[in-house]
Amino acid sequence: MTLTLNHYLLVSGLLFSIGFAGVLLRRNIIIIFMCLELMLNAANLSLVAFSRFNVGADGLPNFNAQVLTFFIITVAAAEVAVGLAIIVALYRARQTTHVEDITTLKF
Amino acid sequence: MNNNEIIPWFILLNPLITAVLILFVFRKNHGTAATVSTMSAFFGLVGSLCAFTLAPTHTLVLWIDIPGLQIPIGVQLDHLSQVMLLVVTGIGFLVHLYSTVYMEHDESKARFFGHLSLFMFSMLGIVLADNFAMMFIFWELVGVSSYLLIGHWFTRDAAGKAANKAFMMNRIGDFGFMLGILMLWSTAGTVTFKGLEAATGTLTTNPMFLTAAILLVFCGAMGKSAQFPLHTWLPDAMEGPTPVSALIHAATMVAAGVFMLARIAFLIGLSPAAALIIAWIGAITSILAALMATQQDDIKRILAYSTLSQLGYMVMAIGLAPDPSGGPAMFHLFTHAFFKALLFLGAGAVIHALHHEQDIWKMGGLSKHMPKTTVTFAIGTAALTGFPLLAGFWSKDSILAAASEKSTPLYIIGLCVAVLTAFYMTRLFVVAFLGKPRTEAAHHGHDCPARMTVPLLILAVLSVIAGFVPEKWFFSAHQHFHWNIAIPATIAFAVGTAIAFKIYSGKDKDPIRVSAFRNKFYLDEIYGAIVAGTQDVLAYIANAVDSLISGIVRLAGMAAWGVGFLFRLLQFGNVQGYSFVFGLGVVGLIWFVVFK
Amino acid sequence: MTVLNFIVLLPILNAIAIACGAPARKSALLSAWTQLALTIVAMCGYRGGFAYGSTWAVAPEWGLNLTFGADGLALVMLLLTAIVTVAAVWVTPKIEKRENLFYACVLLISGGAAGAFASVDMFFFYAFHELALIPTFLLIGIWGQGERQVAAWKITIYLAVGSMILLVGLAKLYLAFPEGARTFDMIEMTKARHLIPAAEQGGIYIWLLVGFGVLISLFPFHSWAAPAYAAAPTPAAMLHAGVLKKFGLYGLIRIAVPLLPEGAKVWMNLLLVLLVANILYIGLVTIAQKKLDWMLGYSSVMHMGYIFLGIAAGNAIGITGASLLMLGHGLSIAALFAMCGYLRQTSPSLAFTSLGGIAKKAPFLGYAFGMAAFASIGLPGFANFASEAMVFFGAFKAGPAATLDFSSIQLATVCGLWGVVISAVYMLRAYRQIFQGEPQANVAAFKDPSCSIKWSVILLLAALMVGGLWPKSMLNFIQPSVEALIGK
Amino acid sequence: MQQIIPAITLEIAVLVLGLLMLFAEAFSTRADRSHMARYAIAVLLALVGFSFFTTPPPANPAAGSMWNFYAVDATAMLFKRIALATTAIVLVMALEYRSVLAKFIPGTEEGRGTGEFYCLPVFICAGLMFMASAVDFILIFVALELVTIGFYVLVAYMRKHEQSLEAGVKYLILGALSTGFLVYGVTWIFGLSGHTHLDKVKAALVAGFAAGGPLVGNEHALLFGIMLVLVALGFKIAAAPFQLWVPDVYQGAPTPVTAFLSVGSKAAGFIVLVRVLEVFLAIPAVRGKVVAALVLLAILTLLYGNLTAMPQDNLKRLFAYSSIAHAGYLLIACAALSADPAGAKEAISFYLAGYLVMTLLSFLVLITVARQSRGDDIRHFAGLGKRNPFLAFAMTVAIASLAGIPLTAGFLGKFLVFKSAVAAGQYALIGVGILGVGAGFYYYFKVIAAMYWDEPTDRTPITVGPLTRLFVGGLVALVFVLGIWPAPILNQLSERPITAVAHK
Repeated sequence: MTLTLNHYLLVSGLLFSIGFAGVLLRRNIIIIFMCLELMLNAANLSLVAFSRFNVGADGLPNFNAQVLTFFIITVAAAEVAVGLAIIVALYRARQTTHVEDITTLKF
Repeated sequence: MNNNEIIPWFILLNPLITAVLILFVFRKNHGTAATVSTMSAFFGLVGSLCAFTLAPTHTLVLWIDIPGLQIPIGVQLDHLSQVMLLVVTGIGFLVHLYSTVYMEHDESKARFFGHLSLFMFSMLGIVLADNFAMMFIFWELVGVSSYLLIGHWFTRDAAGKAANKAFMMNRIGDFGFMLGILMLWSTAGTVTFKGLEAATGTLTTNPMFLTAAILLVFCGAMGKSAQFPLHTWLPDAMEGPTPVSALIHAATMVAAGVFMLARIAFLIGLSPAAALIIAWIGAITSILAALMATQQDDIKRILAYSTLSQLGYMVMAIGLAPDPSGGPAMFHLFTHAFFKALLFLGAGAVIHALHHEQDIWKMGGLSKHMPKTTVTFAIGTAALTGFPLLAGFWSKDSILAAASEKSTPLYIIGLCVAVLTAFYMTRLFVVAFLGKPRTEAAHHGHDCPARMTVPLLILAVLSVIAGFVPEKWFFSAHQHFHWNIAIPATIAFAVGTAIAFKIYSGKDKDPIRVSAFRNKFYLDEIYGAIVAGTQDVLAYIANAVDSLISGIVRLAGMAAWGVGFLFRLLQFGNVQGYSFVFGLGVVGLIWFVVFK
Repeated sequence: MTVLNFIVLLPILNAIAIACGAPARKSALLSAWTQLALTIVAMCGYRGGFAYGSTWAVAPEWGLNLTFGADGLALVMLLLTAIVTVAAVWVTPKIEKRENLFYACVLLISGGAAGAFASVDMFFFYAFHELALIPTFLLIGIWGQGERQVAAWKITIYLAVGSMILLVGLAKLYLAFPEGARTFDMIEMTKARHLIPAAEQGGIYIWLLVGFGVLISLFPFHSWAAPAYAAAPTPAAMLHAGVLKKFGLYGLIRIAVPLLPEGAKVWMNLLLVLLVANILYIGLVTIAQKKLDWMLGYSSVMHMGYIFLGIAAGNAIGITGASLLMLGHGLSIAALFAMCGYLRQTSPSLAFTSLGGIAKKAPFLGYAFGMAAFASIGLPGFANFASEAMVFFGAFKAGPAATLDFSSIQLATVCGLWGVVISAVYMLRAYRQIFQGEPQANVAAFKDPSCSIKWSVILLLAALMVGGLWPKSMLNFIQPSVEALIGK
Repeated sequence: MQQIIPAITLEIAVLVLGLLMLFAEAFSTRADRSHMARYAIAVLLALVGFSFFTTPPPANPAAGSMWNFYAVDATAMLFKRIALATTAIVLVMALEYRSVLAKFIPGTEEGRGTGEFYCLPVFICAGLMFMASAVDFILIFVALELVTIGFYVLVAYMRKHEQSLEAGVKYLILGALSTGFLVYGVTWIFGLSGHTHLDKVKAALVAGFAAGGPLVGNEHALLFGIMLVLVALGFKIAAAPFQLWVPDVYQGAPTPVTAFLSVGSKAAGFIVLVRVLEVFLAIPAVRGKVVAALVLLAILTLLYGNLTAMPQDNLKRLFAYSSIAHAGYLLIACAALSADPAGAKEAISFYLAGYLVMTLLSFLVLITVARQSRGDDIRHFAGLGKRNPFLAFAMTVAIASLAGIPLTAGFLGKFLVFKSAVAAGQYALIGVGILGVGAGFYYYFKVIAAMYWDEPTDRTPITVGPLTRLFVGGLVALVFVLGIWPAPILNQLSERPITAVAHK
């Protein structure tokens, strides 16, 4: 069967919710961080799907979306670099990456 | 403003200037204060004597002048006010003269004379007023000066309470008075008496309204002239010095109510229903007061109740025969002022001589040592009780004549009051002056110095001749002497005097004890209960409700703080918790927007 | 720079100078007296209409510019502010801790009030009044007595919320004008008042009524007033009860009466019920008070009822009466609080039971408090009586003549008249318990107040008597401007 | 005034400044990096001056040129100046804060590792300026990320201070989460409209949802996309359901960063929100629902921000909740955007300008006092009236402005917000707003009460450096000037050079 736009959107939706569930449930900060990247990639998938399926007047797919996908990927990379640096610094200071331990700031 | 228009202004403002001078300049030196005040009273008397001869004048200054409301301060010198001027300034001067001796050793004499002049100013203001608003202004000023004078010896609690009570009763009366003025003004469009006279057409369109307005205005008179419901303050006002009682609570202030009713007699004439009610209230007051007077022991209280009773007479007269030039009421007011002032001053002389002893059962046999006072007091009593050919006889006779024409029950009440008056006055005279002295102080009572007895003599003479004033002073229509009234009145006088003479001559204590009369029909206690019941209870409830309202306000503040405290718990520190709430927020928002 | 700018800027600049270290009491007194002198000069030079105008364009496209200008009514209010400021500064006893901050706050309150009365622009009219919020908070919080901090919190937050409600009302009024005619200038608004659609006036009026009502302690919003005045130091209580409360009433007369006549009709009955509650209910609460400062606080809340009655009447007599009563009440309540402050120095609790027989020891105080008490209950010879009479005449005239079934406003007038009796009850009872009778033990050392307090009270009472004996002096100023406000 | 420099040069100049500071950090020999900060402040303030001479954008930009994702209009220029001024003041705070910072940075001599602390804000400033004039989703996303990632580092800068690291991680995770939602939302909007340029998106969607248009069926899809974008921006401006990170991050981060976060990122968030809302509110089919969502957000933010601030006794945390509350007031104006666009936009920009001045003033005083009384609770402010009357007066002015007392910038902002809310007829919002102001007076005046009512615990007077004193004085004057004379901001908004003051 030919893959329509809805299939891609379904997959990206699933990916997004899996990523979000990961952020909510997992204990380790690094795993949470990975799930966040997962959500970003879900957005990439749906972007590419949209640009592929609404073909412009001249028969070529609309390239704006794909430009945005590249930006998303680069930004995600930058975010990971900075994020991991912070997590490492936290580990060095507190010897833990578990989310329950870092709750000194409250109320 | 030619010279004979200046005189009434001079009469009005002269006591004010003296009062200001005394209260602010001569606060310390008492001697000069007394003389200045007495001189100003004398000039007032001279002024009103000249004013008596003048033609009626009416000059005014606009006090408040805004479109829709013109309140003038005017001086209306017509027949009615000329007579009243004579009474007020005459007795005023005599009382001033009298109190220079009576208040000799009072440490705040200057303050006394200052307040006395203030009273003269306010009283003259009422007499000369040409409109309701100005009359209301001086009405309140008279109330305040009586408050100040009653409370002269303010260190005594009784004086303070009596002064408060007097002022409150007047204030309740003024409430009705102001409401009446408002009703009349809103219909007639003007406050001046002349304007009201011109506007009688519009006033009579709604008779019910007119009756209500007149009765409300009468309410003011009730407060001031101590009529039935609002009369309990007058006996307590005896706490003040005796000259004050003589001037204010016998001759002038209490008569202001009657004078005001005379001033608006043309209105009362328009509504017979109101006139009848006024007459009945006067009658009730006089009979009640007369009954109460029979059982009092304090000399000043007996005279106070007798004043109450005579005032009831005058109000009854106004109700029965509202005559623009005064009628029987003003005639009786004129004569009553003289002999009641005489009686009070006489009583003052007795009290002064017996070093502030006021209970008649502790006096007795004063006639031996105080001949002049006794003679003058006798003349005064005779005039009051209606001894033939004396002042009281003529004026009471004219009232009873008016009563007999209009309504026989009032006539019968009038006769009973005449009997009772004769009874209690003779009782007083017999117990205090005749018989043998009961106490040591009564033994060496002596006549007072000249400046006290001279006023007594003058007043005695006046009490005799006051009855023979020309008719046109008080009556617009011709009055013929009616025998069918004079005879029953004299019989009543004779009966009352005889009974009292027989019962009280030679007794050491009061043979008749009627507790109802003695403690004034328990009216004071009833009023106290009413005030305590309504006002204090309501005040307590109001205060509780008010603290409830401020409680609610504080509660609102605390509730906000509490909610804040709960919201604060949302920040429990765990990042995953935050992202959970974040997710919840997203899902909630989308559900709210997309699906609802 | 007209004289009006000096009157407004003088206290504010002096406050800043004092805060920066100028000699506190002397410069405060100097500034107060100059302010009074300038106001009198302004009043003498006044020839009608809006005088001493000066404009400084702030935001032309919103129609917002800082314009000062005063008509007769404003000048009378400025006179009230000046007199009460002089009395307040003069009456202050020796302040030990942080005297500069104290006088700076007092002058700021006075400057705020003067600015509000002198400004013609609705925005700055509102802004200047709020200037007094922080100084009051500090004055009550630092130098007050009794449970002062609770009172400071209550008054600040209550007035803040009230002002916000008022702000929304003013915004609604500003937006009610069609697009082109939108301006903050009150004179232009009064000229263009026919542009406001009648249907919207009711909606705007209720916001203004509630907003101003909170500032004036109208019935349901009055619970901040008495505790604040009882806890405030004497000058703060004098200025707040005497002057700042009149801002709300002045605002109603200046804005609500001319611009929203239909709105006033819609909410007439509500206003009447509230003001009757203000007179009778608060009157009864005043009777139940046991301490002098609380009683005076509640009595000032009660007297607002009469001024509201005058405004509710809506005709020239009523409103002129209300404006004169603002002056009269301001002066009398200031005098009463001044003496109450002096009494507080000997017996801090000021309870009636602990005082007694003071007139024997301090004859001047006895006489002065007596006069002020009688003035406040409406004795002729003082400004209060003349104005209360006009309020009653105006309010009664607002109803139908010659019928016994009174309209609602006439019934309110009857309750107002009964309020006069209630006010006599509590005032005389207090006067008797404090001043008459035998001097009690703790009053033995009592003596007459010092010269400064004596003369400031005399100043207040003299002003009251001028207003009372010769009301035309004030009415020549008030009447034309009220006529201009109401006249079509 | 003739315009000589194109608008984009401002951003380029800021980036160059940042790079120069990085080189200086790498190669300079002197340990104490504070001279870098002083130059940066000078350059930034100079740039604010230059910004008045920028040329307007060309009438018809070439097809592929920069102009189809970078726009310059009056509000954008105003926000660029706001960003520059904020960064300059934050650097002043950083200088004031450097002794505290040095304690928590591993490094041998004093000030060795603090170089980046001065140059990162400059880069974030460039990001903010790009956000101010971004009209394409791509530039919005990239600029947003530049700012957010810059803040990740700054928040977690004090590596030896546990709370700073914890705040950094929290901000990191939640920031990344919100970016995820933003991008996912953008994809749906792109899916429906086929464009990422805001104007083209608006044209496409309006045409699509007009009667009989191709997209009429799927309003839900559009709403889904819009809501996701609103969520991300809600996070950025600290709106109610998404603001739980604010108190912890604000308290944990170093105080200059907290100030920068509370002003810079909120201002940029709102300017983007306004631009995005102009697009979404233009579509009649969805307008009602979007406004309803904004009203809901505003009510929740006002209630949460104002009420939770009441029981606070740590001043930094109190300012965090107060910044949430101010986001609530701004959201009131956003809710009124559809009914009264001109008035609401003016209210938002004016409110943010005022918010900048008063918040930075309060933080500047907070830093100076907290450093010398070793703690930032309200009780550390006790008796400040005696210890340093100048700072106490400055803080009172800031508090008055935050609470909304007239003749201050804060009040004028609140007045405009309420005016536009009245014009839009949002009476529920106004009610909650008034409740918020009432609560606001309570928790703001707690500070004044502490400063003047209570006696100071230790009597040592607080010293203030010359630079800080100058800026505190300047900001106090600015608070009053903006409160009384709003012309300078208004004229910038309506593209008129500052008119001479008309003096009758």
